[in-house]
Amino acid sequence: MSERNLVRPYGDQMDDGAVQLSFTLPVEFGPLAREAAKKFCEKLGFYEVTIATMEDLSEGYTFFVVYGKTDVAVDLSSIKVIAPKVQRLPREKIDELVLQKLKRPIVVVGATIGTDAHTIGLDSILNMKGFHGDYGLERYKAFKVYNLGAQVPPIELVKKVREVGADVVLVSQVVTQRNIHIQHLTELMELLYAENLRDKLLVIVGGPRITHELALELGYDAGFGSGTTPSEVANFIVQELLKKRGL
Amino acid sequence: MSERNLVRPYGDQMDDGAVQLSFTLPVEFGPLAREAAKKFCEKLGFYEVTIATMEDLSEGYTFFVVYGKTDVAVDLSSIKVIAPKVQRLPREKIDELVLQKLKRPIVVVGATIGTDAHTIGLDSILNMKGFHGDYGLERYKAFKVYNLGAQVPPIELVKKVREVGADVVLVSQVVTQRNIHIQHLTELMELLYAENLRDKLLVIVGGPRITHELALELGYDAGFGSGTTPSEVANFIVQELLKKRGL
Amino acid sequence: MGRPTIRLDSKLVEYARSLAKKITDDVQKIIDEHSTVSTERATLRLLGVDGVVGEDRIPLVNVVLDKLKEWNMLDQGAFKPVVNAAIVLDKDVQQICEAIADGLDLRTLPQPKRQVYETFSKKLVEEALARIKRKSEERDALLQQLGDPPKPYKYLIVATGNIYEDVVQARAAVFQGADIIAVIRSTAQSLLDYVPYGATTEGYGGTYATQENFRIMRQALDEAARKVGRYIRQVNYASGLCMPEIAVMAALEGLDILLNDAMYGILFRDINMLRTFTDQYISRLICAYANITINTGEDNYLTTADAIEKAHTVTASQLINEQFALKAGLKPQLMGLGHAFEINPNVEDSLLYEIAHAMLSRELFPDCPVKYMPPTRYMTGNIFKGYAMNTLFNLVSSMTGQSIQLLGILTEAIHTPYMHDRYLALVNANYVFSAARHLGDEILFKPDGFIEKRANEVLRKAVELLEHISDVGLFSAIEQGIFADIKRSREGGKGLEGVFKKSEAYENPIRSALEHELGVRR
Amino acid sequence: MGRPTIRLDSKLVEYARSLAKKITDDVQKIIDEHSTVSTERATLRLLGVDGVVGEDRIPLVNVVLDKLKEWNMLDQGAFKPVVNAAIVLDKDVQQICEAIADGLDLRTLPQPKRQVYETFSKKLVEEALARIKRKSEERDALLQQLGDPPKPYKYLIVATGNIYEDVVQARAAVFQGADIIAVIRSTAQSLLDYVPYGATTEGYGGTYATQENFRIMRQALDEAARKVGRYIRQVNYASGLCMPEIAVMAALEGLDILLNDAMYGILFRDINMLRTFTDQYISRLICAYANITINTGEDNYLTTADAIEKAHTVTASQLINEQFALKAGLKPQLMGLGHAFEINPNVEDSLLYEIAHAMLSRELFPDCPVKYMPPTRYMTGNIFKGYAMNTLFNLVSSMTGQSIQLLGILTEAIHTPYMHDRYLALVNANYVFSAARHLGDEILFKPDGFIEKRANEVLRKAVELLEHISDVGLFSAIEQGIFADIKRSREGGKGLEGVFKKSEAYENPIRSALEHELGVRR
Ligand code: B12
Ligand code: B12
Ligand SMILES: Cc1ncc(COP(=O)(O)O)c(C=O)c1O
Ligand SMILES: Cc1ncc(COP(=O)(O)O)c(C=O)c1O
Repeated sequence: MSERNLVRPYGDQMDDGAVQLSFTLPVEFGPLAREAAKKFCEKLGFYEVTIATMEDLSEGYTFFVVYGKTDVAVDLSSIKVIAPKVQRLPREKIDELVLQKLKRPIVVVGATIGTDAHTIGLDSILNMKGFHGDYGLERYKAFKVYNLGAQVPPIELVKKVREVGADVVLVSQVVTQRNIHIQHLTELMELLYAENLRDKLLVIVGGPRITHELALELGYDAGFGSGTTPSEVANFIVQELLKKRGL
Repeated sequence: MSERNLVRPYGDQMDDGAVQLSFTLPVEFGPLAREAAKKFCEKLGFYEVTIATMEDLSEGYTFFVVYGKTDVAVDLSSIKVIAPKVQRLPREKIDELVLQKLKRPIVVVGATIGTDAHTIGLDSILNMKGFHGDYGLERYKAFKVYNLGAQVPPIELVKKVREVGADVVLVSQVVTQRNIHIQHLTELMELLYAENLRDKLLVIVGGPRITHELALELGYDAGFGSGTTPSEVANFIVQELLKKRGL
Repeated sequence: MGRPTIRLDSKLVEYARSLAKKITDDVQKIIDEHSTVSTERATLRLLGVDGVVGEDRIPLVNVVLDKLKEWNMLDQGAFKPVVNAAIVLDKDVQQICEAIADGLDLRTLPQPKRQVYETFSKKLVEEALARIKRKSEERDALLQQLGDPPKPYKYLIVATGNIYEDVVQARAAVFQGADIIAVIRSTAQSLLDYVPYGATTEGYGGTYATQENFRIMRQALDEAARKVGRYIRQVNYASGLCMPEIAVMAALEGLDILLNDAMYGILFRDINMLRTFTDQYISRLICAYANITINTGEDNYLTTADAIEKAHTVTASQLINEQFALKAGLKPQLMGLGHAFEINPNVEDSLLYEIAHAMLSRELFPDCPVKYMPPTRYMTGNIFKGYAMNTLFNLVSSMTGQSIQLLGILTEAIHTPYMHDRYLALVNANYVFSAARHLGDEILFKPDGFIEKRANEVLRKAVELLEHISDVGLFSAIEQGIFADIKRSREGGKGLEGVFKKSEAYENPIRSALEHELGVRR
Repeated sequence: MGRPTIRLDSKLVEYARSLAKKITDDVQKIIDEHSTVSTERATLRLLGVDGVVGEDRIPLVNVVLDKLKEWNMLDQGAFKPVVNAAIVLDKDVQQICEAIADGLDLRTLPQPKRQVYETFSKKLVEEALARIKRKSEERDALLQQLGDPPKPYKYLIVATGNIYEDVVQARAAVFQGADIIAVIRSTAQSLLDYVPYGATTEGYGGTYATQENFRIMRQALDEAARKVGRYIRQVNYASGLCMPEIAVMAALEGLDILLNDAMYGILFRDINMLRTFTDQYISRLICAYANITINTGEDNYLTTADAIEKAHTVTASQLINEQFALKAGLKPQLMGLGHAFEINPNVEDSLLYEIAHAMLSRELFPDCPVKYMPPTRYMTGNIFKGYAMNTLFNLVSSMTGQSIQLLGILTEAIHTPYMHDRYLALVNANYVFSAARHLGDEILFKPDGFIEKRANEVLRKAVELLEHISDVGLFSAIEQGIFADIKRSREGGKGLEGVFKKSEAYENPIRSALEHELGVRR
């Protein structure tokens, strides 16, 4: 498989391009809806479109499960994986490195900002306990952690950053409906610039729907998504911060 | 809703274009696979692509569940529903009509052809019992039914057609893997032409993955898909046959 | 439909209840000494005060409360000064409040005769209660007329942020088989110390709870209910800074169920405990009188704490919530205590644990319409796996005879439900509830088997916890992080500034009347 | 893991078995009078004959059989003439067969001495049996070494049509948790009166069963098994016109399970009954000797007949198949009788019926590795609904202690499984089997409740049916359409021309040796 560059979805034969879709159309259940669904899939580039089921959601909506095939292929050689680059050092090594080079623990301030009340994700990065058997930042000698919890207004976070002389800001965003996270994250970043704090800091965002790509777009130093382990974050922080501080 | 012409998939806001996809890529589980999946969906025209899950199928394959949004829309006014046109007459009416106009029952020969062994679909159109409380053709005075059953070679079917002087041929095709049904259906149609029988006959195909469109493409008079009821078929036969016979 | 039974140690059950009673007795003493801005605003709302003021659309009741505070008149409650003014100025209460917004200063007014005040208040209170009673009787009549669907009721949420979009989604859900529709609130609302006004179309992760939104949804649901020929219940959320007011609005608009739990606000919204326990009391009085079922939030504990390890915290909290509810005159029939199917699906025999926990809730609270929450925490982006988990969740519910089933949504880990996500939830529940209709009648759990043992073990641990709480007091227990692994301090949290100690002069005839009517006057 | 029990009327069970025995005794008499071309070809294959002839790649054994028929030598069986020739021409059996293909005419050959023939045959037979025994011991050793996965075994099919693609899919399935891999045959193969040869890459709805394909898959599975550290079973399909030959190939290549059921061939493939019952007997002798589990096809009845109304036909057929299996020396441990979860999901309490039927199979055949088929007939294009049905199916299996679980595929109504369809089936089964691991130990079914009553009712109806069949004979019963609502006539169906009455001179020392070894010599 590994030498193949052009890849297509696979059902049961290489390059059959088989894909399953499901969606609702705002069309009354009936033959017209079926055709509309088929046409829609064809416009997406599918052929041999099978409407596996079509069900009446009432109120003029119809639900479809569709199987189709496509010739759309992705060239693997053209793909650049955008992800925070991290070398994986063990905790003891990190602790040693920081105390030796920085001569003091890295000061980390964490918060779930805006109206978001989901703390579990951030907690599992910060708390002693950590995530999936991987210890959180509080367990490292290398970090001094301030966890502000949930629903923290960006302005409060900025205050704390100043107060404790933070090196790193960790924000979590879990609710993404109507892109509210973008709003929150933009607000924070603008404040940090306005307060002239941005440059000194590593500013990192995480959450199940956060990607590194999005984080960079919003001016953050890194983004961590679903399933992130604390040690990944610890490694990233240490390596980037020492670089940033020229150490 | 009914005045809208341009429709897009609907998640929770009109025109949000939300669609769920799932597929497998022949790419080793890992960051590259994730990017490849994302790129693939983007090439299909999706944005805000969320890789909801990505799971290792082993052996160099990765499975994805994805949600994305699309601007692709379908213009309802441009859609022609291709379906057999049928007026819905009750059984008694059909019986009356046929005996009055044709003066004899319509002779129907049915079979599942080729290697296909699925008889239930055809049986539910032909047998007394019928389908979902709708009686089968055998229950009508208007039809004389010969049900040849499954795995009938097209040549055998043609023989029977001649032998009983059939008016209508009903074939069923359920297995569609590697398009074997197309092969079977083409073979039958070619035979019917070769034997000079095509013109006199109504030739109808049915099966869960059969569409009227496909049937017409293959030179059949009609195609009936999933959930067809016997009375739909009865009505179609009678109305078309009387037309064909100029009655 | 029957359900299997298990034997609980009945002495222990009794003891547990006595502990919970003691714990809540202690808290109730503190509650009785306090009132809150929202309690007072709720009182005004019950007197018919409505509307907003100015460009900022600040609710009139908030404006009045702010004034009373400014005038240092709050510690006697809002009822007396406002009603007094109405008497001496010969206006109705609404007009007085509007006048306050326009500048009327109550400090300058004379006092009416006590006798006149009392007669007048009595009338006002009677009118207020009658309004609630009327609405509740109306609902009852419709329920009788349309008929109650079989249990477990299928409960679905809508959460588009736009009430009109919500209506479409809700109606569709009803036609697809939903029995209960809840409109989730916008993410920030529970922290607002006022209730937004009017029909709203812009919320995040939910739609604002406003009286007008309640009305719009009620009308839509009743219409749909008539079409499908079964009564449809409407739910909204009271927990938060405005518990009492939302209870009033719900009573006035004929809602059937309110999420109503101070513990939820404290733990998950960081609301001050004194504030919200005080709010909870009056809001539950209103629910009890309005025949509104409350739903408590113990299920949420298991989103942050482990569902096996901390199962007993759910039980302990249910027992406490039961006592709080009794104190507010709620009958068991109106106590929708919370629990949840939240065990890690990778745990071997997780289904046996879930059954044991579900059975424990049933045996402890046989007459309560317990609210059973679906798996959320361990749902992943694998919507298929999630759908299988929801299938077993539905099965356990049916098998153990649960009452209110929040249907699990296959996209729980991804987004707030799309229209077809909800549809698929109903397809699942409709299938399982029908296929397993009489399963509960036909199976027994092995006596002294895993399920019975586990249920008793959880009960035992709950009792130990209750003993501890009863020793240190509920407030301290919460400070210790006993519930949901979350610690909250007595002095911390939102809304403490809205609590005040009642003075000698404090009066709230509506509260008194409710207590009297409900037979809980202390 | 235990399972709950139900009480069956034990007198009735005994009576049912005696009826089934009588029915099969009658058929066995007819079987014993006949042989078939495939039986004879199988005999030659056991003697080591292999390979194909000419452009058309006709199997050598077919060429030989055709010749014997042409020479009117068939009624004595293939063994004697071919072995005689080997003796007199001093060649091995393979060489003789090749020579026949090249034109050697056996009619012109002299006969060896009887004594010589007997010694020589004895050696050949011993060698043939030893080959099988060796293979089977090899499998046993690997099973011991790698360990047997817990039951229910997770059984998955691959069906790409291309053996090399099948290998990829099968290995992936193993790494995802499959315990058993079946390669579905191409749709037309069971009607072929020969077995295709070599590795094949073009099948429809499945991949041809060839000895080389067996070997390729066996090797791949063993390799994967070693990696995952658990024994992986390989399955193929014998039912059809070549039952005995496929049994030989399976024995030689070390397969673990064979679908092997004359009734399936008759009803669903329209194969002549005399032909296939005769074929079934010898093929089962081979399975018994090779330690291959057979799987019967009663589950299929419920795809055409109603699963509630006709449940008793499954039971009756299982009892008949059990007796046929005993006659061929199969121990209960090798009898994978079929049943299925095929009740219309819209039927209220369908789950209770399914449990009752599953329990009946378990109680009647406690030592048999019953094969439990997933919902297929009522699966629709709603893959989510189907996934929920498969969840309950897995639950019933786990709860009632089934052995071989054919995993339900969510796309059953759409296409042969895609790679991730199979993966999702495993996700479902892995979840349910773990979550409900000890459920069967912890529940009881209400004595005299629905489940017990229903199981006894089905048993009673099965007995009535067996009485009728025993009266009219199995052949007539099939003619009456008693199974699967399908009628087949005694003279109809495919393959009758391949049956012949054995003459006085007929000999088949291999069959005799198998019967002797298995202790079923009559
Ligand atoms: C638990 C939970 C809650 C709890 C939160 C308790 C708490 N103290 O956190 C309660 C019950 C209070 C709650 C409330 C609500 N919730 Co909620 N909730 C969840 C739930 C079930 C699990 C989230 C979770 O804890 N996951 C486990 C953690 C460990 O994973 P994680 O957050 O992804 O974190 C990992 C990574 O993302 C990363 N990470 C996360 N943050 C950070 C930060 C940094 C710096 C780094 C480096 C990494 C990182 O590392 C973590 C470890 O790997 C999800 C559904 C689900 N199964 O995902 C819904 C969900 C998140 N909730 C949702 C919503 C809408 C709400 C509500 C608004 C209404 C409702 N539907 O209940 C309310 C109000 C909340 C608010 N204002 O924010 C939606 C969000 C939809 C969306 N995409 O916008 C979800 C998806 C449910 C749904 N489908 O509707 N919720
Ligand atoms: C029952 C069944 C069988 C039975 C058939 C018994 C019999 N006598 O028919 C048995 C067990 C023998 C069988 C065997 C096989 N089957 Co099969 N089987 C099914 C099953 C479960 C149900 C089909 C059915 O009866 N549906 C009910 C009927 C009423 O619906 P219907 O066929 O759609 O018919 C309706 C309409 O389509 C229409 N219609 C149909 N025919 C006609 C004809 C006319 C003229 C008209 C007007 C209308 C009409 O009207 C009917 C009423 O509305 C399906 C899966 C599923 N749930 O769909 C697989 C399925 C069809 N089988 C399949 C396969 C591959 C096979 C096998 C090759 C291997 C296997 N996987 O088991 C074998 C060999 C069969 C062969 N050579 O053809 C595949 C086909 C895949 C594909 N798309 O190519 C399916 C989809 C299963 C799967 N996912 O693998 N099968
Ligand atoms: C008891 C209770 N109240 C309220 C809520 C919702 O509150 P909010 O609107 O603050 O999200 C929940 C949600 O789970 C709850 O369980
Ligand atoms: C007993 C039995 N044999 C064989 C088969 C498969 O046969 P074929 O290859 O003819 O489809 C089945 C399929 O269901 C079966 O149940």
